[in-house]
Amino acid sequence: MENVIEIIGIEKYIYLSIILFCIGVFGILFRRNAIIMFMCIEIMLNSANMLLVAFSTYHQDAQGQVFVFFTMAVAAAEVAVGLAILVTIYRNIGSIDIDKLKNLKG
Amino acid sequence: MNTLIAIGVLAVLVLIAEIINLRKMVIPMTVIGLLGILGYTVCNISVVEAYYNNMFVSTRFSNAFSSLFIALTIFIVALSNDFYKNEFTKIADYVSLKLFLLMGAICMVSFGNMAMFFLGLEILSITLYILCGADRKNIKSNESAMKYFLLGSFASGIVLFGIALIYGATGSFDIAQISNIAVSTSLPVWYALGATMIIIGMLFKVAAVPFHFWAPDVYQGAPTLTTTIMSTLVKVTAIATLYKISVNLLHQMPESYMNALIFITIITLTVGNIMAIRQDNMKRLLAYSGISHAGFMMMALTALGSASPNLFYYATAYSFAGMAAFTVLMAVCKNNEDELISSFDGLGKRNPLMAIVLSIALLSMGGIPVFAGFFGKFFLFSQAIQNGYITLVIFGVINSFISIYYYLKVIIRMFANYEETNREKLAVPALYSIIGTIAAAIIIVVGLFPSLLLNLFN
Amino acid sequence: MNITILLLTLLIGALATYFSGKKSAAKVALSFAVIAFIETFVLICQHNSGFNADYSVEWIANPNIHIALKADGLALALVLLNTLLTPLIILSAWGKHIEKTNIFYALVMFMCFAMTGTFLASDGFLYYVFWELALIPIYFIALLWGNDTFEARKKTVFKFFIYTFAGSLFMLVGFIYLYQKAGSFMLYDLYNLNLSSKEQYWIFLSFFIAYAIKIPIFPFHTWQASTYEKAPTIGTMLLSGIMLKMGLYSIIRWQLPIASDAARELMPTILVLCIIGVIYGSIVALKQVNIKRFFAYSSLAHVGLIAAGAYTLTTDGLRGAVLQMIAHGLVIVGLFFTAEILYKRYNTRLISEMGGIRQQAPKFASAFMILVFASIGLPGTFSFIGEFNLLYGLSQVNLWYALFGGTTIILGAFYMLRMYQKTMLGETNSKPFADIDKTEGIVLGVIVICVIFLGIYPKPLTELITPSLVEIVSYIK
Amino acid sequence: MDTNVILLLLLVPLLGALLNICFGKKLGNGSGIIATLAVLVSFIVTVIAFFQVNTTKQPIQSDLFEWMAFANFKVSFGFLLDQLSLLWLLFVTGIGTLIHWYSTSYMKGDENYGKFFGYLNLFVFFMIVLVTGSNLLITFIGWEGVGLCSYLLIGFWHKNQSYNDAAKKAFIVNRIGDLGFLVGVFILAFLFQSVDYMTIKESLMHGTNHQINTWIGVAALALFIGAVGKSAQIPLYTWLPDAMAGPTPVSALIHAATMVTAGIFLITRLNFVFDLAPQIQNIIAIVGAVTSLFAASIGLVQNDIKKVLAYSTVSQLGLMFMAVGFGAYEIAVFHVITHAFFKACLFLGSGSVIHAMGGEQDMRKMGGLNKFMKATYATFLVATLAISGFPPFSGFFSKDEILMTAFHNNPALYIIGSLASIMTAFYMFRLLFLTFFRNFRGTQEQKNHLHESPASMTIPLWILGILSVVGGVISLPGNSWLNNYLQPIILNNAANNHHAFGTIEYVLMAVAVIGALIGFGMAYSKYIKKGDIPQEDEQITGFHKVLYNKYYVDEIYMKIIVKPIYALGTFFRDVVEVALSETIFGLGKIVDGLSLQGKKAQNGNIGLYLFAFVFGVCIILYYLFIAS
Repeated sequence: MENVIEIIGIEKYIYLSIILFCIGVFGILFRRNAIIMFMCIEIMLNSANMLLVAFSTYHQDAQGQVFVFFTMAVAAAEVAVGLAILVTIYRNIGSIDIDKLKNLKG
Repeated sequence: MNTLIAIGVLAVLVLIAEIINLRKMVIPMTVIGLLGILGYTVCNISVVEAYYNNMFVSTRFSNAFSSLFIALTIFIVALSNDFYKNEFTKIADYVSLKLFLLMGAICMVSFGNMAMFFLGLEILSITLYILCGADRKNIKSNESAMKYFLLGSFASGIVLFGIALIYGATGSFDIAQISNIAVSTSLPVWYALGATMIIIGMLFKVAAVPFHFWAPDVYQGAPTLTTTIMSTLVKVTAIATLYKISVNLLHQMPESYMNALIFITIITLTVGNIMAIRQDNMKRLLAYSGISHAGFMMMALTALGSASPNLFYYATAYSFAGMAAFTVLMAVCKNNEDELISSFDGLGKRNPLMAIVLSIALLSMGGIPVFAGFFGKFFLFSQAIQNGYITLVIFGVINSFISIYYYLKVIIRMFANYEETNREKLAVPALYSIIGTIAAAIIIVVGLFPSLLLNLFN
Repeated sequence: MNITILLLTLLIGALATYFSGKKSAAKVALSFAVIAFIETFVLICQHNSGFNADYSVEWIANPNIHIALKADGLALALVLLNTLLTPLIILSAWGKHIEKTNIFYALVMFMCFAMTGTFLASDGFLYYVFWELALIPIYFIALLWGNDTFEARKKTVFKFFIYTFAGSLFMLVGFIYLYQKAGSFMLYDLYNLNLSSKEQYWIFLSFFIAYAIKIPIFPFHTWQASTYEKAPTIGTMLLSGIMLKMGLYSIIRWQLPIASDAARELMPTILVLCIIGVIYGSIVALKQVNIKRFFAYSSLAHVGLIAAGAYTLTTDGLRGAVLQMIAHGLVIVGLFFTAEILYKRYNTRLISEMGGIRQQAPKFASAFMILVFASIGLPGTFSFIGEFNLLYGLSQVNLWYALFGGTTIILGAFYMLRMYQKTMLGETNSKPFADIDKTEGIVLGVIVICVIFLGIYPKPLTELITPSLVEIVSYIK
Repeated sequence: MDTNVILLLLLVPLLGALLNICFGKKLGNGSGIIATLAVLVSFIVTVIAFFQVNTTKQPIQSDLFEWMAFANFKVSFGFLLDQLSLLWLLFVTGIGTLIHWYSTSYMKGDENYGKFFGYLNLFVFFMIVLVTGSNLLITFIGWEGVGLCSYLLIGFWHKNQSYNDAAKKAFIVNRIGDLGFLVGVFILAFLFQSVDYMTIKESLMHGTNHQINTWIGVAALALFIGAVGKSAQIPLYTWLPDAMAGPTPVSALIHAATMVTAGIFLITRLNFVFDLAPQIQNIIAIVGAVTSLFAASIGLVQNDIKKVLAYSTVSQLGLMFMAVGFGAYEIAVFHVITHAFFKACLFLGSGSVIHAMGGEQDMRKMGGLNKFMKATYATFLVATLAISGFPPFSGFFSKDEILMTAFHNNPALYIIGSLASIMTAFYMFRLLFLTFFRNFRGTQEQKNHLHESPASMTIPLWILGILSVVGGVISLPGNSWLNNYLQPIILNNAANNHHAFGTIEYVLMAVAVIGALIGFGMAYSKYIKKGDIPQEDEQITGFHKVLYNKYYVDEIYMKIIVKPIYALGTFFRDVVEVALSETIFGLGKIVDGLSLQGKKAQNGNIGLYLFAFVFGVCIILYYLFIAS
């Protein structure tokens, strides 16, 4: 594992994570389908996970990896709730396009 | 820690009560349990201790805020009885969710480790997403849940990324260690980036401009009781956490960080107030006023380290005023589809008690002495001036009287002599009256004796 | 006697009035107000015999805030005005049908409490609290019991509240700044502060905004006339008779000794503003058609002169200001009461619809005339003592100020006599006008007697206030 | 004892006033008697005090209590009975008693009979305060108090709004002067740390420096403005002719004999101050002379009997001011006294005529009354002779002395004064002829009603008539009792005794008598011989019209002062007030507009919210990490 970090360099991991994170952000910004937006959020979370794992290795410290498990559990719970909300919305308006949700404004 | 465990146990007991069909017991049991826990926490307020490798650290700050959260939860749980009458079968779910939410909140102010912070944040957020969407068949509730969920998890992602960066820079999740390392060594730019992202995440939670757009929509759409939670408990939690994080992460940062925060504070104050002026929905109005109050509370960030009593005071004043206001809102609008301000017309005649409670709440929020809100503002202004932020205070003052404008508008409507409408008396469940009165009484008592709260920190 | 008893009497009076029910509210309020007046009288006697009634107890440890009351002659004089006028004001609506009487009178009593507190407080913070507290009852009184349609008065009262509230918040900022410097809000700690001239300048301005709006000084007066018009007469009396004195009193008590260098520096500007107010108010008053608006503008002119006197920083000017505050308080309450009496009989406030009353109601006409002449400072009335002191103070600064300020005695006579002629004189009015009844007689009688007695023998009051003023002037220097 | 004298003097009229005002209705005819007695008591007290002071040569002084206290000095509620104030008191209370008595008949039947006497007594009270005050501020109480009474009495018939206008005008114009008075007081108080006459006098006797002298000049000017207001001189004289709206006894008492002489009193009182300001004295003399000519010229053509007398009063006051301006205070005082006698007599006489005519005041409607009203005619004639300056009537002596002084000091003013005297003789005889001679020109109804007034009216007339004749004895040329009497009061007495009584004086006297004869002759030829009747209002043209309309002074004042103030009031009310209001509350509108725009921006679209979120993040990151 040391080798991997040494060979590639921690910066690269960070850049990759940032790129992934940005992909997530842009996805959320430009897609209007709720499922895809959820997935983009997952990408953001996972980019952070990757960063944690990378740093964990870099620092020779297990805490980072433990944290990732927390994150995954939380992400799962979050998505579960999110999907539940989505289902109720679909039941009510028959669509999962978030642009249709414009009742609350002003 | 005992507090947290006890709340967890209480939540499980609530679920068990559901299983053994003791639904009627749920609320009394929870209230009594929480009262006990509150007593315990207040008695042990001076206990400073760390648990589980500094995962959880109880300090005066965290204990004080925890007590406040518990007290607020007691009110909220007590209100649940009437609020969920139509869905009484699910009462245990709602109550236990609130208790979990409380746990999340306590974690957020008591964390010693980033993991705990993140967990607390997520527990709080996820339970809120559920509570927002609790009114499943109402499209507004759905929309509010969806908006909150999307923006909230987006913010969570940012926070998480920030945590990861900080971890990368310092090699630790322990907040004390991070703080020490930040002071002793010079850290790579990721550290600053990470700290910024965490703070942005928390600014989202407190609904600071420009991360505030969700707040009015979500407040409006969510069931009113959930809105109450959001505008009191969650807002206070978020601001306390923001403060705690800032204390630990920001003290070695260059001037520009403070400037940015001050700027955000000012626009939060101003935007919140200006937007509130033209609202005709009471919940939206309170949401926008909540935004500006967040701005006021952010003034505490000008005195990192010494502002905790003042912040706590303001938070208490604000949250009880919010509690009183929402209690009245629930009582008045319980049968209405919308929470239009016009439904308060003539409340002074229809139900004087509620009208007085709401007036006290709003006047306190507006900063009229002798209500607590005034002292809160005073302490924060005082702090800011002491630290030389006079511009900030001037903006605070200008915003104070802008805010009085829309609070008074509501008050006027209540006491207006709308003879032509001449509606019948408004019957209000006794519980609402009691809770509203207690909240109003707290506002006044705390206002007359500010030392009660300030001394908690000595 | 302990000074707190006075405040408690008023507070309890407010509560007792609220709980006394609709029938007896007025009586309860009146009796508490009279008790408060007697207590004030006792306090003044004690003060004269050398008893020091100052009171101080810690309220909040950190920040260092006290419940501190200072009952020196100056404060007691204003408290006396307050507790003398309050029963009269309550009496002025005796027997009138008022909705929710108990709440109404409770608010009146509460306002009296807050104003008394403002006059007595010697801790800046406590003072500010009372200052703001006084605003709330009058807001509700004007809003709920006022004249005209609700929509119309809502706008006006709203304007008034926001405006005055906005002003006073700046004062709060000033106080907080002072606190940071002094570590205390206590009056003398603030007096003894050494502030740089720049600091003083800003402190002075922050206080000035609050006071200029409250008093009001030209051009901050735009709330005044419409609020006076829309408020019920009791509210107008409270506002004009007592509440605006809070601003004037505060100039003397707080602003001048704390920021004396700035006061000296800014004196010409402010004096000019005040004197413009005198002339402007008088000229606008000439063209008013509504009698309450008319009195409002006359009040603007008078208080402009009072403020000018206070800002001369001379003992004579300050003494004149205090005396004239009391005189103006008495007279303007009397005048608004006459407006109310006219309204009660003729159901109008338009001057043009009155006239020809003198022959029908000689007692009323005489009392009204005495008030009119008191208002224009005829020697022998109390207003003259105040006005002379004021103008003499002004003349010590610069004769031109006294000359222009003195135009008030010409213009005042002009608009007042014009008003009196139009409302009271002329061919006997076809509408009958009943002369004043007993309670009206008492109210007008007390005011008239006070105005004349103090005009001939103002010594007790002068001696009461002068030591305090001398002390304040010593801090100004 | 001294205090008691003063209290008695003051309180009896005050008590009378209070009784009459409060219980006038119940007292009925008794109120007239009470009022008359009250003044009579004051008169008796005055006489007693007069003899006491005259023998002891010590003024009676008493400070009742401390009235006002200033940083450097105190003002006591003090009174001073010295030679000057006693002199004034004598004719105030003396003539006052007569006029009260006269009024009991004149006002009979008026619905506010009691109130009338109340006000009249109040006036006497304030007049006593004015002349006996031991300092400027007590004098000012009286000064304004008589103004108040004048207001009340001019507008006594308050149902007539034009009377009320006159009353209001009198008060306001007086107030302009009062401001001058106050400014003078301020300066004197500032210079001497006192407003007490005696103290100021003493400080001045100890010498002054140059700096003070300029300020004293300003003070003197300011006080003179006060006197101008009260004594109806140019430019503040316009109120006095209008003041004739009041009942005729009021005109006699207040607007002829007593109140209007307060200006002379004040200047005489402060002669030691005015002596230090020669320029101001010059101004006073010029103003007096011009006023005297100006008013006399207006008086030439007036047709209202009281208006003629009013302008005559203004003119006579002008002469007195001229004397004062020359520093000849005792001569001015002398003329004040003689003028009080004959002018009161004239007014009361005219009142008697008006009474007989049933309220008619236009001389064109009178004529031939000497047949009906013998007593009135006789006294009127005597008084006319006196005012016109025929020897040996009292007016001759006093007027002649003034003109003589003028001749010695400023010949130009002497000529003006003499012209005014000729005019006086003319219009007074015009008045006399038009009223009492030739045929009656009124309606038949009036003619039937004509009668001599009752004794309570004619006896005062007789008394005043006699006084008009013999009043001159108090200051006969060469051996003046008055000059000696006033010796202690007037500091700089030498100025007036400088001229010996010689040929020039006799020549001047002769000139004066000839002047009076010229006036008489012109009036005689025009109104008796030719039998002219003044034209109707519409037919008047040219300069005559200008005179008849009083040089349009009222109209000019209206145009340049009153109207602009009203216009300004309207402008302030409709424009400035609105603008101020809008400026301050315009801010509120801006905020409101912002709020509306903000509401539109919050459009409910999650995409927008997210975009704003990210945008905010970017800005913050840019500011923190890239910009710095």
